Amino acid sequence: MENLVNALVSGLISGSLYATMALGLTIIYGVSRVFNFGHGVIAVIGAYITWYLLSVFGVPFLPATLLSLAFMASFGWLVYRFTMSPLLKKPNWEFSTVLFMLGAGILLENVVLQVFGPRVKSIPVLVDGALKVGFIQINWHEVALMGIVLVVIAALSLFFKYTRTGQAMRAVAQSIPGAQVVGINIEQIFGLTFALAFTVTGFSGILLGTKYYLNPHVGWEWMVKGFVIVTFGGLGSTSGAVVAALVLGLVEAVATLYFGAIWVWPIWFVLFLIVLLLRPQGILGGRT
Amino acid sequence: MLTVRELDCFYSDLQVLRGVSLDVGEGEVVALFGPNGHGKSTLLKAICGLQPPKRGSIRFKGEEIAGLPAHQIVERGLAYIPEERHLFSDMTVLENLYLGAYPRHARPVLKKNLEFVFHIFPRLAERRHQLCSTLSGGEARMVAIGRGLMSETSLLMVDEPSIGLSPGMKMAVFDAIRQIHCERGMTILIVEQEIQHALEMSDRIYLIKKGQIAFERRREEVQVDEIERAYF
Amino acid sequence: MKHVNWKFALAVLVLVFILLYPWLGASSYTKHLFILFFIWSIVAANWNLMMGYAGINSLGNIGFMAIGGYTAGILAKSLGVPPFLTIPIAGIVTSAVVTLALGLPALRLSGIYIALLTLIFADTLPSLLTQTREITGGAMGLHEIPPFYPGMDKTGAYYICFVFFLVVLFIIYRIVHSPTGMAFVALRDSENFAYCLGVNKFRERLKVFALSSLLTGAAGGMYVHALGDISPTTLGIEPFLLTIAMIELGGVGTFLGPILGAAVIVFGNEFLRLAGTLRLTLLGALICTIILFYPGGVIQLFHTIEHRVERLLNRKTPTT
Amino acid sequence: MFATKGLSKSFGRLTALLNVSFEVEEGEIFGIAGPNGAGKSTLFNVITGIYPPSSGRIFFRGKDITNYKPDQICHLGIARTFQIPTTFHTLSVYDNLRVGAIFGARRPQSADEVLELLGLEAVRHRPARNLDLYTTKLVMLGAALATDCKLLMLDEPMAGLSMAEINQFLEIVRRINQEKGVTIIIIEHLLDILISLTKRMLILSDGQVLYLGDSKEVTADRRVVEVYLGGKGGIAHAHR
Repeated sequence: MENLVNALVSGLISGSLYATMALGLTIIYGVSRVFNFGHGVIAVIGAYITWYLLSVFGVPFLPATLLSLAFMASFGWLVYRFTMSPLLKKPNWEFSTVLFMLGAGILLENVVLQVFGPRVKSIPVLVDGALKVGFIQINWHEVALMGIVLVVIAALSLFFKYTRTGQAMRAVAQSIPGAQVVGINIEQIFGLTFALAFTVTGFSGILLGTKYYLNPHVGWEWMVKGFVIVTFGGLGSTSGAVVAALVLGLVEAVATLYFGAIWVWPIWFVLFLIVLLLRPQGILGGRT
Repeated sequence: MLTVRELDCFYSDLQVLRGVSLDVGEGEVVALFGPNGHGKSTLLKAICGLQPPKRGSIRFKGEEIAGLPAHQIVERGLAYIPEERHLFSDMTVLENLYLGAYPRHARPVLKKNLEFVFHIFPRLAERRHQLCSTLSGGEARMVAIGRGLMSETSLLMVDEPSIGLSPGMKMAVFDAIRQIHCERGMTILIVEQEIQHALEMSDRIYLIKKGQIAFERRREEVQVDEIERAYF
Repeated sequence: MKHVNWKFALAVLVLVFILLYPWLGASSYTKHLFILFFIWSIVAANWNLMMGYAGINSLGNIGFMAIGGYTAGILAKSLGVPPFLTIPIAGIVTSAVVTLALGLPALRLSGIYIALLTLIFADTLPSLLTQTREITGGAMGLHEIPPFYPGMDKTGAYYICFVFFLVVLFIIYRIVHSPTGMAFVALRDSENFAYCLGVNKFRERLKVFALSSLLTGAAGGMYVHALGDISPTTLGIEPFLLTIAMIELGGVGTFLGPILGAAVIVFGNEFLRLAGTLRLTLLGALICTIILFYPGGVIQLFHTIEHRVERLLNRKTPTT
Repeated sequence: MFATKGLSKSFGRLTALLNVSFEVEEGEIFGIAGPNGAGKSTLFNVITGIYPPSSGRIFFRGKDITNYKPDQICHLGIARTFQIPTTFHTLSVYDNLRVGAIFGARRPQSADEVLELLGLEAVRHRPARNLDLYTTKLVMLGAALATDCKLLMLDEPMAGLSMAEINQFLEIVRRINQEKGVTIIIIEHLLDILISLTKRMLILSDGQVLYLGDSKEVTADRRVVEVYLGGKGGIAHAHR
């Protein structure tokens, strides 16, 4: 019982981190229909830049994070402008963007490896100490992480609902000709979408970097989890991704507890298969 | 206000428009007739930048706009209301109308335009918080027209506004278009199958057949046989 | 007609060269490279058959190869099954497992989902391998797998792989030029029209999926008998990337493309060793550059050169 | 030989077809007309299995073929063409026909027969992408015909053709009907062409049957004229 409750709590925490991981994927897919196979490395880059600023220049956490996110935003825009934009105009863009981002992911992963070396890094935790409620023990750091994740999700949904750019992104996601007719600059919105998604992804990398160890290759594992989550939640659905991430975080924690960590991947795969066969539009994605 | 000269337009390899020339003067209502599949919609799409023409010139308020991206054309004050509507179906009526005012010049007058839209379509005011995917065909058509009006436009191009609507709804839509013209003095270019209605409200008509302008007439000079012959 | 003949002549010349190469002062090392080339070009050609012709966006073909390799390795090592049996069995087992577990579900899905599913499938294999350490050797892999025949040298392996290479290429050539191949072109040009003319996309794709995984599994079997070992690193990112690079570099959806790509990558990768740890960076950059700037690959480059030469010749003929 | 009973199709809240029933006799040429958006192409797509119907049934030679897939329907002997000229543009003309012959008819030689029937021998090896509109339409027709179909469904085959080409095409349609005994359902916009080609026709409006009966009497039907030329009795009516 004690173990189970603790596992559930830690599942909830990793689930909320996975949620931010999945958000970047689903934002890009929802608006531009590009499936970013270089997603994991983007998160890793965000985390590494923050780590570098923190530990080499001694920049405090907040400015380091902001600097890193500013870099991610411009990086996302550049990636769209100079690679995705031309590829999307060609036939067979659906798979060529997949292969391109895959190649770019490996390229960037190895650039990270060259620059920062293979040694494991970690971003220091935000707050020390732990919270004890009966037999349940949670680190204050993890409580802080959950809080930050909640704020990010709330901020994003407010952005999509109330800002002009956010509304334009939703409009483009729902109907490109409709968006053109009301005078939305599709290219600009696509570019901003990539910038936003890279920023969110970089941020999720920073958060993951404070909980797990960081190495240049860890992004692939994060990314595949992100894939399963967005498929579960329905491609392009933000709320679906959040719910799916929490569910999968819990499943992972329970599976690790009872079967051992080695079975986590096969279980993810089987779940993924079941969802794809029963509801290719995802458990929560209502529309196709 | 709008001058189209020698426009050639292709749908992949198929030539849809062949040297089309057309004028719309300030404050005019011009109707475009012709059998289906003969290039009416393509012409409107070419003008508003959704289907860039291959050759020819399109001048709007004296500026060349052929080949410009659609959003720049909208920013110059030209709105297109597509036959397919292309609404944002997971958004409310109000959100759709707000997005209509996306161009910068439209935002200061958003309130005024919204009032006007609700004035001509009181039904939309009642349903402002309803999702567009749950609207009836007629209501969705109203949203499409309303969204076009929100962009603070000086030329409105309407593509088959009455298509697929019940007779009562058709009347409502035509009344609204008439109102838009009378109360706002809007210049209108309309494509319509309901010839009788469109004829009544327009100053001039063009008839397109096989991608070419077959003839142009003032309303007084329209020969009904001529139109009939083109259709049958 | 003339240019068809010189192309044919060139192909024959290359094949004769490969046939005689072991006697033309080949070192054990270069023979080893050729063996790698034979096997990888088969993997690449089959992948291309799925991806380029049948439009199945699979990212799991390295996994198919590993299944074949492990099957053959385990059969030969633990049960002493002779290689001429392990290789076909490897192919059949791979095809059966992969088609049932992956093909049947994946082929009902569209576009991106196939890529996702196959990638995750291949990603799951290493953890399964570590889980079944007793028979698969876990992270260490299988070693000292018996060769094709006792006392086999590099020349023997060379010729066996060469024959296998020719046979598989012949099979692929026949498929591409069969009604099934035509069906895929038709589906690519207009899916609905093909469907209404009686083409069953699912069935045609399943055929290719089963056959292509069979040949890839068999290539895995060839690999373990020719090289003697296999480990989860075969499933790693590097072989995956190398094979994608072969297909993209050579030319997706062309018959000769992946073979040319395999040649460039297998022999070129040896030069890349000089680059040390930068190798994967360069490979990633190579793939990106090709997709972005030269999506037709080397084959297209050849075609452009050929057209230029022809035009040059045609222009000169009347004047002289 | 072919019938639909109460066929309906809706996409979400949009009703594209409502309770459409009609029958086609063996050996007949049957016409379908109606204004844009009336549901003609949707009707074809439902019949050939591209969309499943929301309700209603489809019968072909006494067999209920509702919910059959397009390839199964083709194998039963129903072939179709598309409104947008569609060919396999990277294949040669002959290979276009072979797709129909091999997969539809499972009889490769039918491609040669169609090649001869439509007089396409001269362009046999040409890639389909480099053809003029008329020949493209012939190739599309040929591929459908090569499936050894008993029922051929043509979706606005004459759109975009010149008058001379239309006459040529009509001649071919009549020959297919008479010489090969193929039953034909044809969607056409120009009513005079349909009247001259068919005995009976169906007029759709807003997804519903507006007129079903003798082609010669169609222009006498007030509602048809109204639908074609707009409300209030239509200008034609007002004029007379």
